[in-house]
Formats: sequence, C-alpha cells, structure tokens
Amino acid sequence: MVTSTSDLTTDKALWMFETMMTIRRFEEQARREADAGRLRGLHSSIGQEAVPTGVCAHLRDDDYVLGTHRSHHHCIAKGVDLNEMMAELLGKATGTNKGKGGTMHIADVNKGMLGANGVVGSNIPVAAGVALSAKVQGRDSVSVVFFGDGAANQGSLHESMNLAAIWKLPVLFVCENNRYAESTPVEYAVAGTSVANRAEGYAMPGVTVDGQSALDMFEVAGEAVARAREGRGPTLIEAQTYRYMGHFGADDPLSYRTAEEEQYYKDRDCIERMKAHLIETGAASQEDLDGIDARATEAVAAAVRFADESPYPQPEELTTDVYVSYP
Amino acid sequence: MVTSTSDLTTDKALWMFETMMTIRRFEEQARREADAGRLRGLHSSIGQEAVPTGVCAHLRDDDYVLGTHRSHHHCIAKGVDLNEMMAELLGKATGTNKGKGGTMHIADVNKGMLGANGVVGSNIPVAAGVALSAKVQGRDSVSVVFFGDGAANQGSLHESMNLAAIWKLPVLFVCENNRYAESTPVEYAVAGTSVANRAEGYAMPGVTVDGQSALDMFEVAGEAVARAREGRGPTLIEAQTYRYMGHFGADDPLSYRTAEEEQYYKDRDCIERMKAHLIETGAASQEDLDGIDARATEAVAAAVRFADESPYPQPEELTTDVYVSYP
Amino acid sequence: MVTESAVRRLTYIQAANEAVHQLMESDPRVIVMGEDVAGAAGREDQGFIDAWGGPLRLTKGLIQRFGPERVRDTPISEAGFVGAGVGAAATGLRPLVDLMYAGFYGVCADQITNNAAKIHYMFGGKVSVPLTIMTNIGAGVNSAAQHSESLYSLFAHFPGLKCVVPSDPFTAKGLYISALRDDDPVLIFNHKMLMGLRAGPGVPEEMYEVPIGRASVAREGADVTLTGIGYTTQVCLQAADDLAASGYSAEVVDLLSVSPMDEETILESVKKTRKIVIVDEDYPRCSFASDVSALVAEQAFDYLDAPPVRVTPPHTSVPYSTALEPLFMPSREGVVEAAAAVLE
Amino acid sequence: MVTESAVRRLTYIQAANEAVHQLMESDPRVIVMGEDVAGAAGREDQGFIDAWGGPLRLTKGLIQRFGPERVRDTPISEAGFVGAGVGAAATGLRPLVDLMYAGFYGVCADQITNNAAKIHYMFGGKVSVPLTIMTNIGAGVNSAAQHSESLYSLFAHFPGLKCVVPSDPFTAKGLYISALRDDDPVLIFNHKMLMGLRAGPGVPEEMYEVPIGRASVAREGADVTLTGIGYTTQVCLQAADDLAASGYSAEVVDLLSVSPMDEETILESVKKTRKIVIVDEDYPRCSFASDVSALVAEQAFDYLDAPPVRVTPPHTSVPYSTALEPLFMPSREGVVEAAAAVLE
Ligand SMILES: Cc1ncc(C[n+]2csc(CCOP(=O)(O)OP(=O)(O)O)c2C)c(N)n1
Ligand SMILES: Cc1ncc(C[n+]2csc(CCOP(=O)(O)OP(=O)(O)O)c2C)c(N)n1
Ligand SMILES: [Mg+2]
Ligand SMILES: [Mg+2]
Repeated sequence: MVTSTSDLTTDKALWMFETMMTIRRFEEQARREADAGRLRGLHSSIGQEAVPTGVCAHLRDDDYVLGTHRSHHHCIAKGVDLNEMMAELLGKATGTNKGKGGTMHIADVNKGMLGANGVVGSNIPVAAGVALSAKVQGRDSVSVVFFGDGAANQGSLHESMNLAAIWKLPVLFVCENNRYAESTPVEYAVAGTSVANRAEGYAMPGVTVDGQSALDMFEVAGEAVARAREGRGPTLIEAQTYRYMGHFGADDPLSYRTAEEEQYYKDRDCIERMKAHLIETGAASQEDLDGIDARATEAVAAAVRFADESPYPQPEELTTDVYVSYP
Repeated sequence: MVTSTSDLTTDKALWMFETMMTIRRFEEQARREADAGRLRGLHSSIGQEAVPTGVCAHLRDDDYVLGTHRSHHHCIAKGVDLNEMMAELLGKATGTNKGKGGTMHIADVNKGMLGANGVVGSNIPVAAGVALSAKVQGRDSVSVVFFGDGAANQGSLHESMNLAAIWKLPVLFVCENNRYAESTPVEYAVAGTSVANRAEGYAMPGVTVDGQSALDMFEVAGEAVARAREGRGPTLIEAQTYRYMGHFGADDPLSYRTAEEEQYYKDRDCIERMKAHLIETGAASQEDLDGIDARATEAVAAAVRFADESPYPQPEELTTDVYVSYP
Repeated sequence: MVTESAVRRLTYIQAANEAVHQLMESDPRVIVMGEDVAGAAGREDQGFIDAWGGPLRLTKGLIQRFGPERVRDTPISEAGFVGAGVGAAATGLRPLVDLMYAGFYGVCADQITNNAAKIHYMFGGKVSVPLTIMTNIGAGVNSAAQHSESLYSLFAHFPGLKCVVPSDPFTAKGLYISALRDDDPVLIFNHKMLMGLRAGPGVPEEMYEVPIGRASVAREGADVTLTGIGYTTQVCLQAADDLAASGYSAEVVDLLSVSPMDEETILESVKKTRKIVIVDEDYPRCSFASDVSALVAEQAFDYLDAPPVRVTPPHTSVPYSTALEPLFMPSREGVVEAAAAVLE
Repeated sequence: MVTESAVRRLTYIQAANEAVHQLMESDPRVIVMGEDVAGAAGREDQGFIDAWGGPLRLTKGLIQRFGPERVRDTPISEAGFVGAGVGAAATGLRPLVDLMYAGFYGVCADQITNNAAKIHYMFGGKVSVPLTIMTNIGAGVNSAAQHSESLYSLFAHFPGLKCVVPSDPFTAKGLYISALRDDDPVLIFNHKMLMGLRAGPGVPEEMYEVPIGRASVAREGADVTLTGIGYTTQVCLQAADDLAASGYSAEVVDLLSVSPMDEETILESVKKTRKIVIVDEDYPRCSFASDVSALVAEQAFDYLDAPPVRVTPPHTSVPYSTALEPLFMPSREGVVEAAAAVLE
C-alpha cells in the first residue's frame, strides 16, 4: 500500500486543519500562561504543527507516539484531551499526569501518547521497544518517535535505528528539523547537514519532506506507517520545519538567526497553506475555516477554565506513584 | 599526499613483519600463561596482527592510539615494551600499569598508547578528544582508535564521528571487523552488514580494506593518517579481519562458526602473506625471516623472565593512584 | 516465602536459569534480551543455536524452548536495548534484560534512571514499567576496575527502582521470580563469586517468591549483628563460624534488598544484639553501608552499646593484580576482626 | 584561602564567569565545551556571536575574548563531548565541560565513571585527567523529575572523582579556580536557586582558591550543628536565624565538598555542639546525608547527646506542580523543626 494525497479524504483534511489550528491556539494560550507566570519551562511548537498532524492522521489509538521536551503538538495530534493538558501545565490534580509531570512529560496512554520526555534523544530507544512489544505480541500497531535535529546527534538514535533495522521493527523515526537546537544551527551541528542521509548506514529508507506542508507530511508518513504496519520495517523521516518562537521563551531568536529567515518560513506557514488548499479544492469555505478556528479557540478557552477550576494535588501526592507496590 | 605500498621501504616492511611476528608470539605465550592459570580475562588478537601494524607503521610516538578489551596487538604495534606488558599481565609492580590495570587496560603514554579499555565503544569519544587536544595545541599529531564490529553499534561511535567531522579532527576510526562480537555474527548485529557505509552519514570517507593484508592496511591507513595530519579531517576504516581463537578463551568458536570459515581466513594469514611478499620481492630470505621469528620468540621469552622475576605490588598500592592529590 | 529447605542442590546459575524457564513458561509476556543471551544469533538455519547461553550461561536453553522471538540476542547497544526494554515493559511485556556487568550501566544509565525509574511517577501513576535488569557484580576474578564494581548503591539512590542481591541459589530463584512478577522496575545483582555456589537451603522445584524489600535472618545470634548482602552474606556466615569458635554468638542478617531496605529486620536484630558490623563490597562513599549505619544510628541510638562499624573496600577502584584485589574485598578475617573490636 | 571579605557584590553566575575568564586568561590549556556555551556556532561571519553564553549565561563573553578554538559549542552528544573532554584532559588540556543538567549524566556516565574516574588508577598513576565538569542541580523552578536532581552522591560514590558544591558567589569563584587547577577530575554542581544570589562575603577581583575537600564554618554556634551543602547551606543559615530568635545558637557547617569529605570539620563541630542536623537536597538513599550521619555515628558516638537527624527530600522523584515541589525540598521551617526536636 502506498499512500498519496489522493487518499486524503475531505474529512481527514478538515481534521488535519482543525488539529493544526487547535495546536496553534493552545500554544498561543500556553505562551500567555507562561508570560503570566503560571507555568515555567514552556517549549512552544508553533510553526511545527504540520509534522505530527500529518503523521497522526494515519494512527490509531493503539498506535503509540513518543515525544520530546517540545511535545504539545504531538499530544494534541494524538488526541490527548485539551482540558487535561492545560490542567497539567498548571500543575493541577486533574492533569494528564496528576500535575506531577508538567509540560515536558505529558502522557496519556489511553490515547497512545506514551509521553513527552525531557532528555534529548531519550525516547528513541523506548519507541523501538514499543514497536518490539507490538511485534512480539502479534499486534499490528506502530510506534512513532519525534525528535529534533539536535537529538539526531545523540547516540541513542544510532543504536535504535540499528536495532529497528535488524529486527524490522514497526517504528517511524521522525526528525523535526527546525534548524536549531537551542541556538545551535543544524549546519554546524549535523555533519553533512542531512539527518535523513544517516538512514542509509542502517539499510533503512531515509526521506526528507517539507514539514511545513501537512499534505506532504501526510503522504510521506502514510507510506512509512504502511510499511511499518505491514512488517516491512522502520523508516527515518526528516521533516524540514521551523519554530517561530525562541527555544523556550526567554531567549531572543534574533540573536542567532535573521528576521529574513524567520519570514521565509512564516510565508510558508503550514496552517495558511492548508487553508489555501481546502479553499482551492472546494473542501471548505473561508467561513467554514473561521468556524473551525472559533471552535479551536473556544476549546482552548474551555481548557483554561477547566484547569482554573481544578484543584491542586494534595500534599500526600508527593510520595504516591513512586512505585506500583511498596512493602 | 597519498601513500601507496610503493612508499613502503624495505625497512618498514621488515618492521611490519617483525611487529606481526612479535604480536603472534606474545599472544601465543599469553595464551599459555592463561591456560596455566596465571592470568585471567585474556582476549587474544591472533589473526588480527596486520590491522594495527599497518596503521602504526605511519605513526610517531607523539601520535596516540586507543584500544579495546582486545588490545595487545595495538600496544605492541605502538611500541609498548614487551617486558612491561608481560609483567602487567601477571599483575606485577613493574607492569605498564603497575599491575593495577591488567590485560584490558594496558597503557603507556610515553609510547602514545593511551590505553586499552574494557567498555565496548568507550574509547571512541576519548580518541576524538585526543585529536581535539592536538588541534587546539597546534600539534600535527593524530589519534587512532581501534574498535570491533560489535562496538560499531554503540552510540559513542555515532556521536564521535559527527563531532570529528564537524570539527575536522585528526582522528582515524579503525573498525576491526573480525565478524563476531562474542558469538554474535556481524551479519546479524550490523544492519546492512557494512560499518564503512556509516561514514557517509557524517560526510566522512569510509573505506573497507582487507585487514588480513598488512600491505593493504599500510596503504589505506597511510592515506587516512596523511589526511588527518594535514588537517583534512577524520576517516573511518573498516578492516576485515578474523580472530583465530575464541572470544576470551573459555568459549568454543565452533559453537557459532564453521571450521571452513576459520580455514578460509587462516589460509589468508597476514603473517604468511607478508612472508611471501618479502621473499617474492627479494626484501628478505626465508633465513632472514626465521631469524626475525627467533628474535620475536626470544623477546617474548625474555618478557616472561622479566615478569617472573618482578615483584608484586606492595599492599599499600591498593589505595595509591586513586587521585593525583588528596587533602 | 517457602521456608522449608528441599534437597535439590542447584548452583546459583542453575537456580536462576530454572526460574527464568518457569517464568517464561508461565507468562507469555516475559521476554529475554541481551548480548549473547542465546548466541550465534541468526544462524539457527546453519545449525548454530544457543551457542553461548548468556555470559554466565544463565539463559542457556531458553531460545530452544521459547524461540528467537522471545529470546533475543542484541547488538552491543545497551542504551538501545535497555531503552527498548523500557518501552516494551510500558506496553505489555515483562522483559528481562541482561546488562552484562554493572559497570556498563554507564552507557545506558539514562534509560534506567531517567526513564524506567521515573515514568510511573512522572506520568501520574498511569503507566508502569515492569522491567527486570540483571547484571554481574563484584571483584574476585582479576577483572580490574571496569568489570568488578557492585554499584547497587547507585541505583538504590533513585526513587522508583528496586534493587535485589541474592546471596545463594535459593534466594536467587525466589528473587528472580519476584522481580519478574513485580510491576516496578527491578535490578538483580549477581555476584560473580556466587555463580557456582551450591550452599544455602536447597532449591524447591516449584515456583516460589522471595519477597522484595525483606531481609532474612540467615543465622540467629545474640552478641553482635553482622549484615551482609549478596556475596558478603557468605563472608558473614563464615565469620560467624569463626566467632562461634571464639565463643561469640553472631547473628547474620542477609539484607537481600538494597531498595526497598528492610529497616525493621535490621533494627530488630540490633536492638537485640546492641552491636552491628555492616559488611558490603560496594564502594564505601554514599553507599548502602552508609545507609545501614545511619539507620541504626538514628533509629536505634539508645540500644547501641558501641558505634556501628562498616567493613567495606577502601575508597579506591578495583585493582587487577592478584596481590591487590583480595585486599579490596571484605574478608572473613576482616569481619571477625571488626566484630571482635565491638565485642570487647 | 582568602578570608577577608571584599565588597564586590557579584551574583553567583558573575563570580563563576569571572573565574572562568581569569582561568582562560592565565592558562592557555583551559578550554570550554558544551551545548550553546557560546551559541549560534559557526555563524560568526553572519554577525552572530555569543548568542547564548551557556544555559545559565555562565560562559557569556568567553568566545569573544578567547575565540572559537577554545570555546566550543557542541552538538547534543554528551557521551561524545564529555568523552572528548577526557581525551583532551589526558593529553595536555584542562577542559571545562558543561553538562547542562545533572540528570543528563545518564547519557555520558560511562565517560565520567569508567574513564575520567578510573584512568589514573587503572593506568598506574601514569596518566591524569584534569577535567572539570560543571552541571546544574536542584529543584525549585518546576522543572520536574528529569531536570531537578542533585545527584552528587552518585559521583561521590566513585573513587577517583572529586565533587564540589558552592554555596554562594565567593565559594563559587574559589571552587571554580581550584577545580580547574586540580589535576584530578572534578565535578562542580551549581544549584539553580543560587544563580542570582549575591549573598555571602563579597567576591575579590583577584584569583583565589577555595580548597577542595575542606568544609567551612559559615556561622559559629554552640548548641547544635546544622550541615548544609550548596543551596541547603543558605537554608541552614536562615534556620539558624530563626533558632537564634528562639534563643538557640546553631553552628552552620557549609560542607562545600562532597568528595573528598572534610570529616574533621564535621566531627569538630559535633564534638562541640553534641547534636547534628544534616540538611541535603539530594535523594535520601545511599546519599551524602547518609555518609555524614554514619560518620558522626561511628566517629563521634560518645559525644552525641541525641541521634543524628537528616532533613532531606523523601524517597521520591521531583514533582512538577507548584503545590508539590516545595514539599520536596528541605525548608527553613523543616530544619528549625528538626533542630528544635534534637535541642529539647
Ligand atoms: C541529553 C540532553 N542534553 C541537553 C538537553 C538540553 N536541551 C533541551 S532542548 C535542547 C535542544 C534540542 O534541540 P532539538 O533536538 O533540535 O529540538 P528542538 O528544541 O529544536 O525542538 C537541549 C540542548 C537535554 N534536555 N537533554
Ligand atoms: C559496553 C559493553 N558491553 C558489553 C561488553 C562485553 N563485551 C566485551 S567484548 C564484547 C564483544 C565485542 O565485540 P567486538 O566489538 O566485535 O570486538 P571483538 O571482541 O570482536 O574484538 C562484549 C559484548 C563490554 N565490555 N562493554
Ligand atoms: Mg531543533
Ligand atoms: Mg568483533
């Protein structure tokens, strides 16, 4: 099976638009919460919405996604509840992680979101293990791990690609190359400047894709997911994307990149391009899209209300969940 | 500068023969010592003599070599004293490491042997640092790290190749692909079965060479050393070789490989081929070569005598050398 | 816990091997991964199978019985396959992962202490990681500094991990079974010097658990408490013989679990004997031995007739030479001497 | 050690930054490596330089003064660049390597504990590794379980490593200078809550050393000893104020070095006050706090009027929520309470 954008139904296309819109609105709100001092350590995913959206369009609840320090977009694309996410960001007991994990560790196993992870590169082997688990249990679910261009230089990627290749594991290694690791440009840190090229050393397909295009992401991911699901092994995808904000909020991105470069990517904004596509193909009107945006905005507002009204964890929660059982 | 075997002087060729012969005789003796219960944990390098010999033929005392658990051949090729090596194996105070390191940790910094290392893959980043050190200090010395096909799957290789490539470090990554990591065949463990191929992902030359041919090793290493010394960056060399003995002595290699395969490699023995070459080219007579062998054999016998006559470390040595200074 | 001793005299390795066989038989979720846990991987069709059976031969026979899907030789990629163990454990399997030597923790510590240890807590208790890691520890066979460490203190430092150290074949089998059935990540530390041991009570054929977090009194006594863990329990038992010959009755507490630590059993014994000698082979600083000493100092202060004493290696790496290595390890004589000092 | 206090009120970061500037100026062997220690690497020609200056801005200005050869942004490859630090240190340089957070030790522990710690010993004293690693520790800013650990206990466990934890700008500058001049591998732990601190004696402009392995009495007292390390020294000083208000004279010992540990200063203080409260933010099990408790129990048993007491976090990972995180950290009130209990 090869997926192409022709496989993209209108429903799915609209789901993709709404998902990206929701991520954008959620992240804008998270930014406001951070600026108001209500949460710390936020890594914004604005600009990168298309990457997980194009991938998760192919995933089921029993497929797994593993993320990074910058994972709100992964969570939303995988269907994690916005209320619980916002409650988690604000440290509330009703959060996805009961307020214990916070912005860098959001997980919802029922939705197949097996967790953001604050250690760069750390989730890559875990994802290989999730794929192994499906294989051993004879399930046809797949595992997807997102990681940055910076993470591509961690040894864990190399070990995991090798493991996945020799065991033909149903896993997608999706590198979100947003061109920077903190302030360090990919041209400096990644020898040869291509992450996708590294797949070849493991006899594995490596694909570069425009990560600012939800349609391209959908197509490339569809092929890789099908490949994995059918037992034909792993794929490395390098999605070329961009983060519009600073690394974590307190940094000024113009200290290490140009306004022109920022503008270049903003001119190719994934949401705007998806809008144009939907209108061009007649799948939706501007009004329809405005309606979706309004719905996304309201969902985020509701999430804030939910979080605000939620209680903080009780003090005794400090020492629960350390172990499943303790004598 | 490109090295080719035409650069190989008769002196150097004879040095190479003597070096390989010495390694062979030393390792045969080490095996006997192990069988007699006088040392434990021996990993024999018999069969792999040509690899470090071909490389070290290009090195100076101020170039550095870093090794593995299987490193006697690296040490001898780099010029470490046989007496001190044998004393180290037998745990004597006169050993290279005062008896504290043993077979897996032999080092002699004056000869540029910066140590065998018992953790697979562990020395690879260290070698990158040694190269960095030369570069920062403006010295034109190079750094060479040997590692196995098994080690090629450690993340440290990936991180170090990337680092060396972006910083153009004067380092050689020399993989001794002896086809097995313990009992695990390279075809199983290394995706795509080529280590050299992995260099491309780092925009670095990756070369495969017949590691059973000292002449081929000399040629390929010469080019890589020149490249490094001239500031043109790192090279990955995959030397295809074979260990004649089991992994560490107690294992039976025929439980995981065939006698035919063993014979195939023994038929291409690096020492026999060097002998043939020297005689063919008229560089030496059979008698000359026998003389060299006798010298090697006697040097090893002398080393055993030296080690035998040497004292064990004093009890207080247990707690010295933990720190350079301790308040 | 089965207490009556049966008569089967298995070695430690045989006992652990039997435990893993029975676990794999009884629970399809159990898989085994590690370097050469079978051996000659991928050469089954050439007639090579189970060539190695693990570095200790502890996993011998498993691949023949349970096949290569559940018994997996791995490349030398500890971060990769330990991390894979975490992912597999979080999604329905119960992996037993072999980390050949404890010192190799260094290449995969992130997976153990940042992921396995923390996932349950970070995710608000909604995901668990029933991963078991087994690893070889201890000095005694001239393996030098990198292959002779004990290091359980390091893992016990991390909330979320459980650490057990069997002392003989009986506790080995029981602790393997408990570990693989536990819903938390557990590390099992196998001391080299115990691998061929047949001492202790015999090993029952049926499956039984030795509970995690519980110490056991290996020998009752009245005059002084000796605590051992793993190999040092054997050292303590020998020292207790010597002390008995000198007319002293030493109680030997086999600690078995480093984390959770069985504070109660330690305190009870000390309250009875009023003296304690803590014997441990892990490095002395920030260690399990320190914990035990601090525990009795803080919780049994008024019962102690003498300060607690630790018998551990000095603050030094493990030397290679046969002339030095024995001086590193806690010895029977050293324990007797330390006990004699507090007894007078 | 310079003891007279000067009047320059630098922050901790400014003091450490000054130390590194002076070290690089005075010793060409000193280089600095780490992620974004300068920032915007390779874009100097586009006018981007020193964009970041390190995650804490602790290395700000270095690249402008010393250039990209000696001040190196690294890829995110801790095993790679920490290992490179080991190799560089073994062959003539004195690298200062930034490990952004202590918890990231997990991806490079092998280089720290198998190579840096052991090379000098394994090689018979013939090679030394004058490597300094600095890393950020501690809770307090909602960074959750992976970015809030202290972990110095873990490194102190290993023979061959030295570990220091400055408590204010003065000790920061002095310990950075001592560490970079030391011939052994040293880890410097920077606690987040101290980074903006201007407390303590002022920071002299000239270079000075605070000796490694020496504790200092931060406040003299007679009734009880409070030991702190890094941030908890500040907590102890505050608690001592409160205790003074209640009529108790608390002595605060600022431990400064986890390894080597200054046993003498601790014992001296305890022999005087006969009571001790050990305050530490690292996890409680197999920890520095246990070591101190065990030390006084064993070496000052007869001087103690009450059992030693530890004030540490519980055996739990660090939670994210502002409702929970403060409960994890040792607090001023917690210390006062513990002291009050031993004082009565
Ligand atoms: C092992 C490790 N090293 C360093 C960090 C600090 N850090 C957090 S995010 C980051 C940059 C990551 O860059 P990239 O992988 O490209 O992801 P991006 O932030 O661009 O999404 C760094 C260095 C970390 N969290 N973990
Ligand atoms: C990190 C680590 N994992 C595992 C081991 C155990 N071990 C020692 S040698 C070896 C095989 C190494 O294979 P290879 O790299 O091919 O080298 P060779 O033995 O063939 O020379 C293994 C697994 C180790 N020493 N270090
Ligand atoms: Mg990035
Ligand atoms: Mg090999």
